This record gives sequence, structure tokens and C-alpha cells, in this order.
Amino acid sequence: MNKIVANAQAAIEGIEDEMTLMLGGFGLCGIPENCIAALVEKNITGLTCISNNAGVDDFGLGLLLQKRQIKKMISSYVGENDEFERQMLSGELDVDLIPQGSLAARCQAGGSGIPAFFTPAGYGTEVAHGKEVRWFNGKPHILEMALTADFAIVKAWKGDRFGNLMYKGTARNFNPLMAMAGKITIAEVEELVEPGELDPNHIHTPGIFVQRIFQGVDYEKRIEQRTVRTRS
Amino acid sequence: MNKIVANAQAAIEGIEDEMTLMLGGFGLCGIPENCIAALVEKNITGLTCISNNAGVDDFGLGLLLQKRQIKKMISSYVGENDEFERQMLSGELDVDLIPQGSLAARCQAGGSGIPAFFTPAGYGTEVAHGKEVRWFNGKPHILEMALTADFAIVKAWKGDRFGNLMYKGTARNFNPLMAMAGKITIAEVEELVEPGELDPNHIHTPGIFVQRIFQGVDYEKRIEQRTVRTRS
Amino acid sequence: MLDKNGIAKRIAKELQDGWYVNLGIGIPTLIANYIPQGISVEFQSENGILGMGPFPFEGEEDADLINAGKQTITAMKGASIFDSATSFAMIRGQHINLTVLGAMEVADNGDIANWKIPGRMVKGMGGAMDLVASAENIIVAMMHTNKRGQSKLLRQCTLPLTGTRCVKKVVTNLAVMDITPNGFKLLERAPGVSVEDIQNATEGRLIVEGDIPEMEV
Amino acid sequence: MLDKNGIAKRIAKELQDGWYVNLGIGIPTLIANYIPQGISVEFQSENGILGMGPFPFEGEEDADLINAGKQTITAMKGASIFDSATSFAMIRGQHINLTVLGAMEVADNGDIANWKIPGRMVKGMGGAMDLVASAENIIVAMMHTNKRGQSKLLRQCTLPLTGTRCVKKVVTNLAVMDITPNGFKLLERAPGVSVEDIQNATEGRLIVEGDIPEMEV
Repeated sequence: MNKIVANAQAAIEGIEDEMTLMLGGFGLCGIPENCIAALVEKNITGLTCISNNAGVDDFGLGLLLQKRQIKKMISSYVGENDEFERQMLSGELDVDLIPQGSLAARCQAGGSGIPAFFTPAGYGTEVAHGKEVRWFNGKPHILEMALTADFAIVKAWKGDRFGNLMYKGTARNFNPLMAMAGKITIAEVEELVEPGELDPNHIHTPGIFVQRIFQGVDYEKRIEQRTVRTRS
Repeated sequence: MNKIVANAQAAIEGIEDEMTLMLGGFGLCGIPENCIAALVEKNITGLTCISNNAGVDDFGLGLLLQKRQIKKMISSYVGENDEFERQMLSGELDVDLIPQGSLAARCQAGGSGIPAFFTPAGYGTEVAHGKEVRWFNGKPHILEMALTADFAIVKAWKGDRFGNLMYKGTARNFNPLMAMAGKITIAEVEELVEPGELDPNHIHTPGIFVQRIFQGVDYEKRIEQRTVRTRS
Repeated sequence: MLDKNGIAKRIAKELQDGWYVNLGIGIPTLIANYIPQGISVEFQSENGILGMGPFPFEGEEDADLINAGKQTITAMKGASIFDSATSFAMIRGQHINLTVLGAMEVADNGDIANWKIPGRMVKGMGGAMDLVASAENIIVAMMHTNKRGQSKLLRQCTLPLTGTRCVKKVVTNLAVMDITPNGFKLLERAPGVSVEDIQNATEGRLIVEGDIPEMEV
Repeated sequence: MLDKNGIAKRIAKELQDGWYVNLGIGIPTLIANYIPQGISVEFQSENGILGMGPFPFEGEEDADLINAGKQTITAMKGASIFDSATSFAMIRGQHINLTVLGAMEVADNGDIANWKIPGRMVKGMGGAMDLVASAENIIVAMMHTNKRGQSKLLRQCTLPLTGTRCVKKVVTNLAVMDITPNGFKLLERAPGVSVEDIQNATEGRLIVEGDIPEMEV
């Protein structure tokens, strides 16, 4: 069992124009930097990207937006960048905004063979338009559908050739959920380790969910809001 | 934040006749031995127990069955013990058998505020009787409802006074899911440690799901099927 | 009249020992600075951490440790980290004891609008819709009126809703109010603010019963 | 005619490198003993482990490490442990490449019955219903006839179903058959077994086209 590929270029083999991708990360935290760069380089276009956010102008998914490679974003919170705003307001970019918890649950459901579930989030709002409403325990809920993707691209801290992954801190976020929901899941990791080095009890994403893995290079790990306190 | 109680007797305070309990474990692996003993001792009756299995004649939930404290079992696989069989066939014990994956997902849903979801498991079988059927992606699914309990009782390996838990090996099984779904969740652990000793990245059950915790004593950890190979 | 810190300080008095709390961006974030003595609470951030601590000391920022506002944070002893599905399981499953968020508008039936202004760039709801649809105990922290002096406490929201009939309490620069079946029930006045001031600044139904005490902050 | 080990051996030839496999209790469990040379597969057990290894050496049993049959096991290098919901996410989400289980009856449309005999003690379906409802590649391993000599390959199941139209292949002591829209398609005969023997032991529709080779085990 060896899922290691040489690099991001090899990892994104098979990703084509008009495909649907999931990309892990929250803000710029835990995003697959290497694969995003490779997608930019290969200039794959017409992409539908499922990702909680859309990066900033010059980093993360913003890089794909700059080159107009994205046709549609499915996200919970966007617009930290001007190009996104311009494309959205001009109608070039299709944007589907969905509640963050529903996004997380829909990815998890997609990877779990649960095609749909009821959630209270969004009832009575425009998010509920066209969706089935049903009351449970005296409370209204709406029916949300699972999400899957042609490729899911995630970023982890450590991984092995079986595809087992461990994340660090809040860089975990959507990564394990999207890893479950890709028809093909690509994991880029900061460090490839030998099988057995990761304690089976501490593996966050079991290797079965991952088809390709590689050790990324030159991680910038940019901080979006650097907040500090002063030593007193 | 200190959720530590002295022992199993203190932990089960408030559990009353006719309540619904979830009990973690798979077979005899990862079962809350101390709390089961305390429930036997206190002779609480009329219980509805949600647990994947029902123990054996002289261990696990079998101890509660011997004293006829259980009115109804909600499980996926039972009958490893004679008393269970006798009570079930005589009609003394009500038994609701549900697919193991649906049981796991229904507990998780119950703890997650998802009141119902669609699953393919059980379609076309007696499990589907009276349940809504809907087709997704060309496949029939049935609507399953979330499960919750008055008390969830789980067993973990290590825990701290915040209620954070780590499980060991396959003793994890249903424990983290049931921990989420109890109105009150009791955790018994083999070892209580200081907050901070458990790496935040490796905590399986965040403390928010746990209301009471104590260090259990005299764990027998009985093996149901001791299978070994010989050294050649 | 209270400033933003005053609002945060007043809401902090609602905290109870052992509570799990989710604080939204803006005024709510300030509440963490005013936790009453002798009380221990844990802060959850919906991207996936429980036991969020203060900002790191300079030079100790970790790109892999941020909150839902994308700010660098620290983790307290006893913190735990989890994926976003588990995080919203905590929220949707009503394991969070208190949610505090800002709003553009609150209606006197508990409706809230805080995510979208038609015609303007829409950034998205983030976790707000999950939070308001699920939380049993929601306090809105906001200024009583908007920049044009118009009341933000309305008979009915005019902006697209974030959630319906969900807000339990509103704390503004002028007042503390519960939301009841008959509208905003005035509980406390901010220092130096009269009942009449509050009535003038409130478009929704305001219930004033008996003597309204000035709040202690 | 094959014995139980022979059935397991034949099914093992279906394994492909890199596959994730869930083996049911009984004959399927034996398959792990016959993994072809040069092939690497990982075994999943639905209680929550991937990368299940052989039984432990005597004295090394760990009560906290068992399989779905409640047997003590070991974990291979690269194994992972997870909760039961994640385990069934793998199963329901079709991440498992092959599921092998036993059956009491299989119908020629792929229906399977393997969990309940009316009038007898019912132990429950365990994970079987999730497995058969979800898996894309299900092989049934069983004897061709029951203890009373009656065919277990039927036109229609008589026992309560575990799942419908789900079995893809059946390997018995007599034959290997695919399930097709028109019934059991005979692919291979067990050593020393004639097509007629198989026809006599099969109540469901059996398709025999051309020469049926004897299987190589």
C-alpha cells in the first residue's frame, strides 16, 4: 500500500476543467498551498470550489480567482479579497453561501453515505428557499443534501504512505471532513513519516479516505490576522 | 471547571427508574464496568438501555438483566447470554434491533442536533417498516431518527477534570458517540490526569460533552473471545 | 450610556461558572476581558477549539492556532481541538451554554438579521445561522441605534434574516432587555439613560413595568 | 468440492493490491490466511479498526483490541483506530473495496438473508445491513446447500431479508457465480463437481453458457 506521489504536479493529475473540488482550510489556516499553486500553474479552469473561505487576493484560493479559474464558490464566508468581490458583483463568479455548520455536516455526510439530513440552521432565512421543512421536537428544520467532489484536496501536518493523516491545531478544521468526501482525495503534508510512527489512536484521517499523498514544500502558512498581547 | 465526582455511586446520582440510558462499549470491550455495578447495587429498574450489545450472563449489561432491571434494549446484536434469550422469548424484555451503523449514526446525530437523516441500511427489510423511503442518487434510503438519552455512561482510558477523554484501541467504539448524546454524560476512566496532560490534538471526546467524571477501580476488562496464535 | 467595553462588561455578568461560551466577532469578543472573579468558563471557537485562551505574546504566534475571526490565539490548559463538524455538533446539539453575537437588527419576537445587506457585498453567514438556529441562550450585543440614528430594535427586521425567534436577551449601549412573547421587556437602564431615552430609541414593542433600575457595571 | 478453507482460498484470488476489505464472521474470516503473494490489502473491522492484523501471540492479548467478532487481534503497522460512526462512514460511504459475508439464503436477484430465522432466537443484524446496503462489491461465501440438503441459492429468499439486490458474486463449495439480471451466472465449477451437480443444488435461475471451467485454487 503506497499512495505517495512525487509532488503537487503529480498529485493533481486527472483534475480537469469544469470539475468540482473540495479544498480544506479555514481562512488561510490549513490550506493545501502546494496543490493550489499547481492548479494555478496548470491553469485548470471552470472549477467549482467547495471551501469554507476563498482566500485573500494574493494567497490561497485568491490565486485561482486572480486567474479566473473558478466558476463557482460554495462557501460560508467569503470576500476577504477585492477580486472575489469584483467577480461576484459583476456576475462572473457564481457564489453559493451556506451556513458553516451545514457545510461541515454536508461534507461529512457526503463521505459517509448519508445523502441528506435535517438541520435547524437556516430555517426562516433565504438559505431555506426551495428546501423541505419539517418539524422535529417542536422545532422547524430544513433538509440539506450531502456534498461530494471529484477531488478533495486537504492539508495535514503528518502523514504516511497508507494515507493516514494527523492535523495540527485548528489547521484541522474542514480537512478531515473533505478528505472523506472526495471521489479522489489528495493529501499534502508537512512531513511524511514511516507507517507505524503515527499512533493508531491519534490518527485523525484513516488512510482509507486518502488516495494520494505527498510531502509539500515551502509552506508559507500566512497569518491572516496577527493578534498578540504585550508582555507586561 | 471541575467535573470530578468521587465514584460510581456519586456519578449515577439522579438516574431513576424508567429512564433511558446509553452505555458505551462493543461486546465487553470499553464498557463502563463501575457504573454498571453501581446501577445493579442501587437496583434501578424499568430501564431502557441503548447499547450495541447486552453483555454476557455474568458480566456487562448481563448483570442488570439478571436482576431484571432492564425493560427494553435498543441494540444491534444481542443474545450472547441465556438470561437475555429467556426474557426476550418470554416477552418480559422488549428488544429493538437496529443496524449497527444506524445505531452509531443515530447517537452521533442525537448529540449533534441533527434530528433525522437518510441511510440505505435496512431498506427492503423489516427495519424499514413504517419508515419513510426516499431515493437519492438512484438508490433507496430510509429516514432514521436521532437517539438521545437521559444519561449516557461511557468508559475511557484517560480523562481530566474538564471532562476531556481519550480512549484506547477498539475500546473507543460507541463511547465518543454516546458521550455526545446524553442529556447528562458520565465518564469513568482508568486514569484521571491533570488538565494539560492530554494533548489537545489527541483528545477524542472534548470535555463539553461530559458532565461527570471519575476514576474507576478494579477493572476486569474481560475478554469475550480469547484468540491467539502460537509462536512457531 | 455604555461604550462597547461597557456592553461587554455588562454581559460578562451573565456568565456562570462552568459555562461553555461562544463569542462572536466585535463587541462579544471583548467579553473575555471581563470574566467575573471566581468564575471559570471555557470559550469555544467554531473553527474547532474549546478552551481558547488570550492572544499569544509577540513572537509566539502560531499560524496553526487561530479563532473563527482568523486571529492568532492560544490554547488554555485542558483545551481540545476538533474538526468543524464536531464543532458544530457542539453548537447544533445545544452543548454551548451561551452564545453572544452582534446584530444589525433584532425584532421584538427574537428574529435577528446580521449577515446581509441587499445591494452591498455579501460576505456570508459563516457560522451565525447554525449558532442562532440552535443555541438555547442567545444574547445580542450591539448599539441601540445605527450610524444614522435609526433603531436597531424593531417590530420586524427589514434585512434578510439570520434566524427566527431565537434571541433571548439584548444588551445595548442604552439598556438590557429580555425578549418575551409581547416584545422587548426592559430590565435595566444604562447609567445616565432614562426610560424615555430607551423608548425613543426603540422601534419595536418595549415593555416597561414598574421601576427600571440602572444597571451596575 | 471445496471445504470452507477452499472457499476462502478461492475468494482470496479476487483480492487486488491496495484494497480495503471487510470480512464477516465464519468462512470470510479465513480469507485473511490466503492473501496472494505480492498483494497488500487492509482489513477493516466495523467496531473501529483499519489495518487489523493476525491474532496476538499467547500472553499478548489486549482486552482493548478486538475485532467485530469480539476476538482478540493485533494492529498492523499503519493501522488506525476510530469510533463506530467513522467506521460505518467508511462502509456506507463506499470506501471499502470488498465485503465478504456469509448467508443463509441468496436470491438470484442479489437479495440476501443472513440475520434472522423466525421462531428462533434472534441475535440481531449487527453491521450486516449497513454492509450489504452500501457495499459496491459484495461476495457471499457459503455452502451451496443447508444441513438438510436444501439449496441456499434461491429464486426468492424465504427468510427475512438483510438487504435487497446487493450481492454481486457467490462462492460456494460447488461453484463461483456472478449475479446478473437473469440470475446466477455460473463461472467456475469446484474441482470434481459437474455442471449438473450445481444445477441440482441450485433452486434459483442458473445461467450456464458455454464451457464452464473448473476453478483453480
